[in-house]
Amino acid sequence: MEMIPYTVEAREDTGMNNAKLGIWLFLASEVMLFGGLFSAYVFLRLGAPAWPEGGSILSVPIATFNTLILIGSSVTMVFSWTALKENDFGKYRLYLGVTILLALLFLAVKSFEYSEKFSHHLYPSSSTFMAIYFTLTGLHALHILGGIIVNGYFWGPGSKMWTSDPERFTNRIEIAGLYWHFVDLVWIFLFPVLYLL
Amino acid sequence: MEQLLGLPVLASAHGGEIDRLIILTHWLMAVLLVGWAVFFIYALIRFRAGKNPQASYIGLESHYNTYVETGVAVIETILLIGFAIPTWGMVKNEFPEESDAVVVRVVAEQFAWNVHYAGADGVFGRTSIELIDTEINPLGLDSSDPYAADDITTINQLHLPLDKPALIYLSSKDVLHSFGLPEFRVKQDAVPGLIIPVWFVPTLSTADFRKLKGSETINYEIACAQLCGLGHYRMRGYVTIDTEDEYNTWLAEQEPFGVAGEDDWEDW
Amino acid sequence: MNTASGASGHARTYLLVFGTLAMLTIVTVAAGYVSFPAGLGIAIALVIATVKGSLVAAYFMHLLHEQKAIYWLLLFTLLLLLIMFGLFIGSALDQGGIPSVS
Amino acid sequence: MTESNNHHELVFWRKYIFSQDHKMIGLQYGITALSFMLFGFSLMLVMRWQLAYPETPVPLIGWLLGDDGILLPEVYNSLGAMHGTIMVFLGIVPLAVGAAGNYIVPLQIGAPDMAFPKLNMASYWAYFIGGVIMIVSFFVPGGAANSGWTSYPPLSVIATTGQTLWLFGMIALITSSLLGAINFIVTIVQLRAPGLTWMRLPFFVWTQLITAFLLLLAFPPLEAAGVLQLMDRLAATSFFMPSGLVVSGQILEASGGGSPILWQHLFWFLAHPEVYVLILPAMGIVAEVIANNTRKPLWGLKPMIYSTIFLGFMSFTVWAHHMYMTGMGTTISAFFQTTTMIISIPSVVILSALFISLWGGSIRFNTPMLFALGFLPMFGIGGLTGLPLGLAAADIHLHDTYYVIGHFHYVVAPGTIFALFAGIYYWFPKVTGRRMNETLGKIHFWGSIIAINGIFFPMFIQGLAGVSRRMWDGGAGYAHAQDVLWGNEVMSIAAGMLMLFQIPFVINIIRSIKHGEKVDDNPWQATTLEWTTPSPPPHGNFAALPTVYRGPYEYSVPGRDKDFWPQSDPEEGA
Ligand code: HEA
Ligand code: HEA
Ligand code: CUA
Ligand SMILES: [Cu+2]
Repeated sequence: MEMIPYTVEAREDTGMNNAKLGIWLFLASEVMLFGGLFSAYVFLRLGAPAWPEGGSILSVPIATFNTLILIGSSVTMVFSWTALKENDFGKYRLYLGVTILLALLFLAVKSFEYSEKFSHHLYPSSSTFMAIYFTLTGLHALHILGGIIVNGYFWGPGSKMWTSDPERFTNRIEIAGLYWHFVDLVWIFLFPVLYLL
Repeated sequence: MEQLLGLPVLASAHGGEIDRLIILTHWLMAVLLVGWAVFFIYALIRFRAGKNPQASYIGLESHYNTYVETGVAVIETILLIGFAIPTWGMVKNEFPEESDAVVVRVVAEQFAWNVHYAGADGVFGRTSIELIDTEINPLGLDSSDPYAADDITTINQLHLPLDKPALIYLSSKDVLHSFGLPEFRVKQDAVPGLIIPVWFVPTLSTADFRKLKGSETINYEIACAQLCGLGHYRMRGYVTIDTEDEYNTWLAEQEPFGVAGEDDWEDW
Repeated sequence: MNTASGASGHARTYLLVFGTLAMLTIVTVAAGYVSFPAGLGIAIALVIATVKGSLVAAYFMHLLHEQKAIYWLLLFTLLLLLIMFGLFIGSALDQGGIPSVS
Repeated sequence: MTESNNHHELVFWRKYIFSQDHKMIGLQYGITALSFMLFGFSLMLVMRWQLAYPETPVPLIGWLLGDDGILLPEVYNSLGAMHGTIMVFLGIVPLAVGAAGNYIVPLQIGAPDMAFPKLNMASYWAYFIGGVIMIVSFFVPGGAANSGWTSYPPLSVIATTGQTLWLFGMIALITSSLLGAINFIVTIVQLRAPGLTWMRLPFFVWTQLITAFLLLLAFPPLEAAGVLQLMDRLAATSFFMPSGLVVSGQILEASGGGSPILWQHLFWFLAHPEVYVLILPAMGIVAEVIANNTRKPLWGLKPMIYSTIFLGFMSFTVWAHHMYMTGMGTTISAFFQTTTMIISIPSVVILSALFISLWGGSIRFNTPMLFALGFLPMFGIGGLTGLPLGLAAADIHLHDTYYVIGHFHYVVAPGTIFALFAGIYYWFPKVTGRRMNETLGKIHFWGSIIAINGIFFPMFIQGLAGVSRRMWDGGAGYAHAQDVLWGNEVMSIAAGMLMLFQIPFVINIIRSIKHGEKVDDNPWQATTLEWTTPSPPPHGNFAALPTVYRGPYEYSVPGRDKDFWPQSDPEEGA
């Protein structure tokens, strides 16, 4: 069945395997997605007569904490991949497990933040700023959720491939990692833009 | 070419430039189209398999196409820099002084054009969305504002004097509309949330327009050119161009604010 | 490029990057409390974010050792992003008309 | 690779429904897309009836419209919006990319399948779901979306439920396109057969590659816009809603502060590249057919390729030429006018190359060739009428009139659709092993080209006279439209004729599947790789991976006895 070339090994003239190119293409489209939203944000802000300072409405300490969590999860994600490179499956599972837990923690903090806002009667419909805040962070949270599902699959049922095709499995974790780091990267921009400016 | 294109009667000062641009561009298009068509048909006949059983590996060996392509680029540049950009600049930038012009507000709504004249004092009365009443006060004029008392509002009736710049402040109450005046070569979207200035100089009175068209009843029209809902097709206003005297007479006949103006809602 | 032996050597790099990212996060937040002139504050925050983003991309995503094709892809995407960004801003500034409601 | 066909029979639903074979997926795309095109066309026929005979009951399906069988203005708007949406997103793009691209690209580059077969399947099903959502939207209260295919707010935000479904449908379609685009790029970059260098790629593959990039990078901003509009509709945000709106005398409850123009920017950032998505694969098909039927290499293949790349890039920089009338200032409008003029040049280069390719050929006038030749002047007319629209000052008179409708229908209907017809007639023998009937094909061609010009040419006349588009009564109420009102009936009759002339086509397809003339693997004596494998190709496409030795269009090479030289023929040159 497996007759498509370059699923694992790199093609000589391009130096890549298929999945590597695929994920970067996907990330490029994600850049345009978030880029479009950022452009929309700037467009609206330029046209607005007044704009609140993020920190005056949102909680900077909570978001700082969340930033650190997400950065940390990126580190554990690379470590899970290097563990596979070192043929240490146990360590891989540990690190990926931690990554998933950190991601869940991030979402928990986020939902606490949301309910905080709701309890103060701040909804997406309250102002353009709140609308942008909820939309951008909500979309980002969806991406986190997607990452949790993918990583959860590779932690659990998907990890069977380690015994049958370790090289391909390692590739998959690298790809999942690229996605995860990208989600981290988006947050790195969201944080100052929403909370600090 | 001008006859061929069948543009509407021209009734504004700047419209000539727009027409010239349209005509020039169509000349370019016609020349290209005919040129290529002749080549095309000739090639199809001459090189049909029945007549030319052995194709040539090389094909055409000349660079005429490079000249054609360069020519197209050059002509496009000329059209762009010589005509299109300056005309746009004039229409969009060189507004007349308010003192030299007739200043009118036009507020679009589903599906009518509200026209607002400042009246004798030359100052528009204050408006507020809280005061809007579709029946008696579609613009939400504030009767407590002294400037509002002599304001004149009409629905779907825009009167302007001949040969004098008209400066129109265009806005919309609800959705996008487009203020299209085919004979005056004017079109501008009415964007809710923005007040956009539009100007032109009418050069052909309604009376002369009627003579030209051979009809006693025909009118200049405001055609809404942006989809704005189910009544888009009938969002029609009328423009009347009078001599300055006639225009002033008309203005004087209008009931100032407080009494509804000339009403031309389409039948529902 | 990343052999099994090389990977463990990278562990220190990764930790170092993590440390830098954490530190820069603190710096941005701290800078937020200092009252810079409006433009400068925005610039500082965005520059730091860009540095952090580049670190993530360069080390965690291994962009430092990636294929040329990926570089071209990303450069092209960033160029488009810039075009979009620039023209949105340009259009917002060059928009005729004035806001009708203040 | 020798045992590439593992012959265990796949169960029905794995083979025909949830197939991962690019050929089956291509066919699924093709059948679905053709059905949607037929549907989109039918919507338009209903509208054209109303335009020609305002307020007379619509024949045959009048009972569906309730009341007295008259098409009401709100329904007219729904049908218009859905005609545009269906034709663009559910008809042409899936047919040109999903079907033609999916089926042909792996074959032309000598690959066993697309790079990610599962993704390919997912892409089809996302498209299918999007289509189902769009169809379902006709049955919700208030009917389908009715704010134009452009869905400009605030109208679209205050519109009926159909608009919400439209947005969900679009998000599914965007997902489908993104998955497809990734797959195409990876396939073309990674799975090219040995020896198939970039300059040896058939032009069709090039156009698919550039198209995939356009989809990949232009669609996400529309997805962003779709999410924002959903928020405006469902969470009462005001991204596109300015403060102080009064709708039907009632103050609209919204926080305000948004901008309707923002939507237009995000929408056209996609929708302009999208129009090149509609045309590039068509140009690719036409190039293949012309090279084959002139029996000579394409003239200027390299400039064509560079032009295509340049066109792809430039298409991201011209979008606001759809927005001149929104109150744009001189600086920005000058920028967009300039880029718009620049982008017309590569089109001229590509078209010129195709015209000149005829010179010195030995031209065979079979049905695919007729459609390909028909494409050339039709696209020419459509493209040229883009020029006055691109000059902002001229656009003042022409914007949102039937001139615009005429412009883009010339490029998409007798343009793209004709190219797709050419592709169907050309590759049908590859898919089925049988050729379509030539007589029926010629009736189809001559009937269609005459009828279609009868529809779209009068639009220019109406547009120049200033008749607005999207009008329920076709302008009957306007004085300035009276002189050109005759056009409405002419266009509608021509549209009806166009529909009649599709009957030979449908009969031809259905009949030829079983009863068409049996042909060998390379009936057109073509050079590209898809013709070196059996018809239809087996699972895995090639018995052995082909190696490529030369460019794609080596026809009539001097000194050889056959007038075509397949790309994978290892024989040394004379
Ligand atoms: C496939 C689709 C397609 C293509 C290829 C194009 C191509 C072009 N389009 Fe078009 N356009 C649309 C689809 C397309 N368009 C659609 C759908 C809309 C309306 C959307 C809506 O509002 O609903 C639109 C609207 C539109 C507008 C907005 C009009 C308005 O709303 O006021 C503008 C303005 O600049 C424009 C310009 C152009 C230009 C300059 C090109 C150029 O790229 C064209 C370049 C081509 C040539 C210059 C032809 C070259 C050929 C020859 C020289 C050979 C001639 C030979 C013979 C005739 C034998 N288009
Ligand atoms: C790709 C895009 C595309 C295509 C191909 C078409 C094709 C056609 N369009 Fe459309 N049209 C649009 C995109 C398209 N349109 C858009 C975007 C709008 C603007 C909407 C808006 O205002 O928001 C529009 C608007 C529009 C209007 C203006 C309405 C208005 O402003 O009020 C009109 C009017 O006549 C029209 C007519 C037609 C006609 C007669 C065809 C014909 O050419 C159709 C020809 C179709 C075929 C020839 C189909 C052949 C296929 C088969 C027969 C299938 C066989 C089936 C099997 C084998 C299973 N269209
Ligand atoms: Cu108002 Cu259309
Ligand atoms: Cu365009």
